[in-house]
Amino acid sequence: MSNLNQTMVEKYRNDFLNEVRANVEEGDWVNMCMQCGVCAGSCPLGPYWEHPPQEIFMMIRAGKREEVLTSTSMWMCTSCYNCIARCPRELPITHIMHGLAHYADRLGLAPKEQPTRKFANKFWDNLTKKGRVNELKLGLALYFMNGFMEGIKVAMANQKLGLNMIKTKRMNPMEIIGGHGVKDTSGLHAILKKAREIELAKAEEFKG
Amino acid sequence: MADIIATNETILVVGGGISGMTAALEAAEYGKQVILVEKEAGVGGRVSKLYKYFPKLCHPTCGQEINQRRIKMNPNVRLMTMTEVTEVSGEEGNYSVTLKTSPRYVNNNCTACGDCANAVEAEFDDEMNYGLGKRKGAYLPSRMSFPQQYVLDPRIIGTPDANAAKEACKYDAIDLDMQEESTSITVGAIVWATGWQPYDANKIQPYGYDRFDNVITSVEFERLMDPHGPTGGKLLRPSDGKEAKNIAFIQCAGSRDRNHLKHCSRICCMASLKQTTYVRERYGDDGKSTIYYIDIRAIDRIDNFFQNVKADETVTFIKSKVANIVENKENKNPVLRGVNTEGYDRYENEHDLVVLAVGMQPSVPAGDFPMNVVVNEHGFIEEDESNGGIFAAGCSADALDVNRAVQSATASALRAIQVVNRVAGTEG
Amino acid sequence: MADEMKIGAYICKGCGIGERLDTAQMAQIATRDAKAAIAKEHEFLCNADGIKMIQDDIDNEGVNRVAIIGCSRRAKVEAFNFKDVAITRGNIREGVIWVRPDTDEARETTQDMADDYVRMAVIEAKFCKPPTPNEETAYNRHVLVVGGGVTGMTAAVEIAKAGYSATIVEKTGALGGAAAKSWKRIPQKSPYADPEDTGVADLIKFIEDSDKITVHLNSTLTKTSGAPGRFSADITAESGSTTTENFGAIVQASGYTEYDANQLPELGYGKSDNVVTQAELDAMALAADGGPIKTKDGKEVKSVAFVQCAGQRSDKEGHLNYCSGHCCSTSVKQAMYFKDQNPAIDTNVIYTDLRMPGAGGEDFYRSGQRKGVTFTKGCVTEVATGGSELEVKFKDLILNEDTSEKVDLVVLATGQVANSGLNIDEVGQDEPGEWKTNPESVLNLSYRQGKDIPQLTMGFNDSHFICFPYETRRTGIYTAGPVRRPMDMQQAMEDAVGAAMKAIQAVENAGKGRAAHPRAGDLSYPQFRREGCTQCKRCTVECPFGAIDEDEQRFPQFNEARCRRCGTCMGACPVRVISFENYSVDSVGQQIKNIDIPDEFEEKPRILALACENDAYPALDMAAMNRVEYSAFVRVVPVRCLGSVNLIWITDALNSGYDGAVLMGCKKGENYQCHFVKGSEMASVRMSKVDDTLQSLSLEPERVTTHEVAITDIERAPEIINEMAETIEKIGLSPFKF
Amino acid sequence: MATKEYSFYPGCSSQKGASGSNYQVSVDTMCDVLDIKLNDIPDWNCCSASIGYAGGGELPRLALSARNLALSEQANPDQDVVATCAACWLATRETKERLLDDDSLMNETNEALAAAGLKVEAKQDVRHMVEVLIEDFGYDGLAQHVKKPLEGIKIAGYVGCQTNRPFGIAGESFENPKYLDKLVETMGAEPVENYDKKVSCCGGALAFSEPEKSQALIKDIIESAYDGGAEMIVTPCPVCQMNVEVYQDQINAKYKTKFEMPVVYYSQLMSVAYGKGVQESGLNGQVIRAKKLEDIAGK
Repeated sequence: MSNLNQTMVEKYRNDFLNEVRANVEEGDWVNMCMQCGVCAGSCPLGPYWEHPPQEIFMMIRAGKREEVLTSTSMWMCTSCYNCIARCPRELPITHIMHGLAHYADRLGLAPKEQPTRKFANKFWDNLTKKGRVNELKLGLALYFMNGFMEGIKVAMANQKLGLNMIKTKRMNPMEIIGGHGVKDTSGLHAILKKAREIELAKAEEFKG
Repeated sequence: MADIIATNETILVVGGGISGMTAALEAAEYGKQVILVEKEAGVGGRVSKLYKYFPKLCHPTCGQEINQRRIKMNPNVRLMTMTEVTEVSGEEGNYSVTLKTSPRYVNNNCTACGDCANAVEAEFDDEMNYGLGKRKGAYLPSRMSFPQQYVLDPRIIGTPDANAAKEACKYDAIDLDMQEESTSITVGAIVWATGWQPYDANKIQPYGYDRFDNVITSVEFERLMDPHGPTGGKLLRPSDGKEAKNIAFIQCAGSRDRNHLKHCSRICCMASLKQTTYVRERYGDDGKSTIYYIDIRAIDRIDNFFQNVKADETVTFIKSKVANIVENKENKNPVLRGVNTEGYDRYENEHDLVVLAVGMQPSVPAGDFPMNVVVNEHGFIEEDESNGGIFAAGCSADALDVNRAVQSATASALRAIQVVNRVAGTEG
Repeated sequence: MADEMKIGAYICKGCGIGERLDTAQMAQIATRDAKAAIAKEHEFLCNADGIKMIQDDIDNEGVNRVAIIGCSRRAKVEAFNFKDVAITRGNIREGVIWVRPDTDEARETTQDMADDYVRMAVIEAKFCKPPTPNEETAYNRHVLVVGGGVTGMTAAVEIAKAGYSATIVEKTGALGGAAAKSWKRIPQKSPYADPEDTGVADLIKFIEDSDKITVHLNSTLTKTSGAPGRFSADITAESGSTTTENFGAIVQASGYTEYDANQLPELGYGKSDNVVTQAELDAMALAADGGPIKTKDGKEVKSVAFVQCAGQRSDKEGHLNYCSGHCCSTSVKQAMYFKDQNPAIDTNVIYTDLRMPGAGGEDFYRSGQRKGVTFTKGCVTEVATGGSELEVKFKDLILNEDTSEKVDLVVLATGQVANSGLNIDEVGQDEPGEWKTNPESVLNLSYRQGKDIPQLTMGFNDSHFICFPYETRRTGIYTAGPVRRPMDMQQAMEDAVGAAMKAIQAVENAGKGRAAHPRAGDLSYPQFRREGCTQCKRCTVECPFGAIDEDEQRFPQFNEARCRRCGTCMGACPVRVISFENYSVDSVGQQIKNIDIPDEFEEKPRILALACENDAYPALDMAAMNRVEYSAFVRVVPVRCLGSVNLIWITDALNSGYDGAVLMGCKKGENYQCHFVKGSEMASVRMSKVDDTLQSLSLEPERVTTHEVAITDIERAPEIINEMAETIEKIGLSPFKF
Repeated sequence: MATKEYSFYPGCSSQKGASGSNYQVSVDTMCDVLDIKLNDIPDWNCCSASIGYAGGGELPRLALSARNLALSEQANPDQDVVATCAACWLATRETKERLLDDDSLMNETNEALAAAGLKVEAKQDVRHMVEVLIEDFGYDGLAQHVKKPLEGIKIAGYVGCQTNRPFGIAGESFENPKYLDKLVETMGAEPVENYDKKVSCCGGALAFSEPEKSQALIKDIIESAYDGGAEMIVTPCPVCQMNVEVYQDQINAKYKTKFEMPVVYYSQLMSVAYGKGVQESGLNGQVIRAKKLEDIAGK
């Protein structure tokens, strides 16, 4: 069990609802759900959800910490905002799912091999490095995220796609060296660092 | 309208639905002078378009007959139809009110013989049937209409139809020169009973009321059962006129939803439960009803109505707010998609017909009241000292079922009486 | 007005009547056959000129009975509205020309029909006196309010505000009832976010300051007698001292008793002090006075579970089979007691359907969630009281699993049981002269039919009518609050205002001798020939409103102010000694007898149709508007209620050569629609006896049928008539033609 | 002096040699015709789309967009911020609204920005290019410039998710927005009526991480376009464009379909209708060539 996870378990004992409210983006909203299930029915990847959003909210109230945080469900979110648009109670479900995923990942509970978990991390690393996404590197990183041999396979499978993109000048092999980025990278990194600190401090102070 | 006698001991009741009629009659039968104004051509309001009431499954027209007789027999009630309140000034015990009366183009000579209707060609959507059927340009709004007097649709004025109607009338009852009239009266207290309207189902986009023929509203469904309705009492679906036997009822269609009406409209659960009995009434065991709900709100002792419907094996309950509806292009059947949240079951159910249990929206938009009253965020009039001698009755006060609306109306009659009794100095 | 009767018959030729019928002949019939003093035709009777013609005859010719022969009695009522004269209507528009084809073959039978309706209208006029209020009217502006809870107090306050006086009789030692034992109430004002002050103090203050309201604490009613305008009540204090006061009307706000949770051992009640009812929780909160709520053993509550529908909405023996309406909102209110005091307290509401309707309800629900109250859709199976904490075992219906929750306190949402006194269908009344007060009774009415108000269902004294929630079977006595139907405080308070309205209205009606709903304003009242009475008691027993008592010699005692003018007593009386001035055995019987019965060779049968004036008759009118045809052989007579139909009418009809009779009344049974409650029920019982009459006349039983007809039966009502015509065609004409 | 100027947030995919570079080409052409001047936000950064969440917490992600807003306020005050990428627009507008809606969030964000000497007020409107076209020019205004009406082409307007929800464009409904259809008509082509996959999701970023699941969604989107008789699909979103266009051979391979459905941007339709050539309209950037458009552009 990761140290952070350990601390959190001790801090909130079995009050998972409050743990979520304190540490998860828009977590305060969880309790507003009235179990209508319109989110579950509206999700394009609905059938792949082990636990649909409204059920996750119920599980949080029921204190099913382990089951929620180790679930692959939140990682199914495509950010299509269908659930948000239809939710009769105004819950920012998309954000809550992102928040839960993020928190689970922080605690090291998120399923290691969950592809979107990996990709989302790669994406963040990629964009924060220089401030802008380097699609080529991202693409390659994606191919190789499951190891070198696996990567080659995926790369081969996607070879035609890649060539197409290059042919149509929508992918630039030269991106591998340098590529786009912001000028003030240090400033950007300072901002992100500070933001992170503030966020953690706030979670510390939470008082139900 | 010169002959209206009203003083600050008179009570004005706005709205001739069951709440307004009740408030007016209770006050009048107590002995007060009452002016009852109704913006439509006759009294009866929303309930006169219902087939049956829950939980007794009796017919609203029955009570309407009694109330209409009470009005006919009571000299204290002065009924003004096609009339709206445009302005209210003054204070408790002394209001001056401006009324606008639209031309009916038919006077009291009318004997309701119907010759004018026969003479007129033009047809329009029948409001009585929520536009599901047609009616003539000269018409008696319904068989129960009171006053029992025909109306000319303003759209035929200036057309040959208007003259045809006039010529057809042997009793000089048609007056094409009638103009809108404005009247000013003084009253001591006002009972506001303008009631509700069904929430606009077009706004509930995921359910495609505007796109799919076989998605209708609960109020329209009532008309299908009515022997005077557009289908003569048969449950025929719009797309192909075939009998609809497998019917879905979607609860909270526009209620309990921040995208629409935030409040619970109270009546919809009971209305849908009642409507499943219609399906049984028509098809017996061959019918199938499915209710998609969040909470079934069959309050107090009428919960046993819910228990009885639950015991009916042709009725299924699914705890789910339906996510969206698509149309099966082959047979025009609506296909409902969603998740049953009692144990996470994903469904994709095809039905012959979908009935949206649409919510209750106050008839008067919050900003449009001609007087100062406290209105809550849902558009209902709050009970408040600062309302002075103005009292809400029925669904102007809250989303109420008929029984509670009449209760509320009876109470508002007393509040109005208290005011005018103070004015008259007869409070002891 | 003139004592000598003078009938004017006025025949309208409008609406096609003139073209279809020989009105001159009808005028002749009116004078020659039916003995009208004056008979006039008019092109357009309901217009100003026609009305003037009639009014002139009333003013100048001394006409005091007016027979209008034209459209239905339901049409043009405002126009044909003449003061101080009796008015009857002969329906030859909706009743004749609109239901008959305009053909040569049909002309003769259609004319016969119209001629008879002329005879009937004029004869009816002959037997209708313009009603005058009876002399024994009493006016008393003092209202008795039974019960000093929020409902009763509100009723008294509103009555006082209207300028009347009220006396509250409260059996306990204090005003306020359940509300006074509560910390806060469910919010009644926008934004419906937080519990509100109960408002009890304000009500009590108003009552104490008011010179119009008197209060009797620790007191009960030991005898209540009389009628609207002249009720007399014995108010007896614990000490035994009794004062007798007179009242014009009564509001019964006897409230509810909380369901006995001892019947719920499976939920731990009685086994642990930490399993309490909602009422007990409110008492704890009241004691805590805004501070932390503590369990009996003084421990601060850190977690609490609310179990909804405890012993409610269940068919189990001893449980309540209804929903008490307020409990969901009450639990949210009580959960807020904890959350507002300390957000860290865990509060969970376990429900199956969360029922917080209307604008306020949903707002309050959301507010609860915002404050951190959690809601679990689940069924509680058991509350285990063994351990240090309570364990609530339930099935989570969303997560679909059996689970449990450990809490410090469990609150059971038990329901409301109406304090409606005796069920008079089970507990009969003492015989006259043997009066005994029954401590179980709320009102201790001296009424022959029993000591309390008839119960509708589930022990509640509610009205049976959706359109008329204050319809009461004991005129001038109105129930309000949870005794009428389970409800929360806001509804109870509004209900009290409504009941107060009806009470002062009853006071005014009684003072003027006017009937109450549904024949509001009717001045007629049952008149009774004592010397003819056989003391059979039928009128006393059958009166749907318990208006009739018995005197020491067992003669019926009519209490006009309690009477609703349905005529059930008139229909019940085997010796026909009960009648109204404007509606009597004769006013109908003579119409039946005085139509023209063609001899058997003419092949013109006659069918008598007695139709309830509120449903069947309008249905026939509307059928006519749709131009639905029916047999020309029928003669339709509207009746106030099928309950008023006296068997003699049928026997006379058959004796005088009618070939058949149909009775059309309202739906009976559990969901009865008869607005006089038992009218159609009574009629069908009586008609079951008509077979004997038929046998004695050796007539076929098919000749008399009784039907339930709803106002919407626009196709069916005419069918019923036509079916009878066919039946007669099959079995042949009656032999009794003279 | 241009008729209209906006503070422009191009976004990563629009960059040279990036997946949406052809979008940018056509946008420039279109703006040129409409005399719109786009002033790039200097040194803008990625918005983290809606997939950065695993690594980036709430505030860091908000800070990213806040930085762009701050820079925009410095460089192009009193100009509306305009984005062409749905994700960019959504992330930026969401940030604006959440900052304005929550003071503490606003303070925390500024505290973070201060680390780079920046400050945000989030006062500027944040708009999608399509909003600009519809609201500031109007369909009639856009029609005026049409030189070569796209006659005889039937086009399915695929709105997708993020230009539609949660904000949406021109007050249209979430379930059946009509603005693309109207644009198609305005350019002289024929829209597919009630295209029922109009607003369904293409899988977004999950097209990379969950190709099977996403491609199933994409298949339906293309299939129902064919059912509606469409010859090409038009979209306002680079993610939609790429996902729906570039995986068609993989889908064909997997589902034995024969898809070859061109997927273009509204700006490409407009450039062509405005008489511009294949290059200027970025049509050479199509993996599946939009021949019908090229023909018109070639004329």
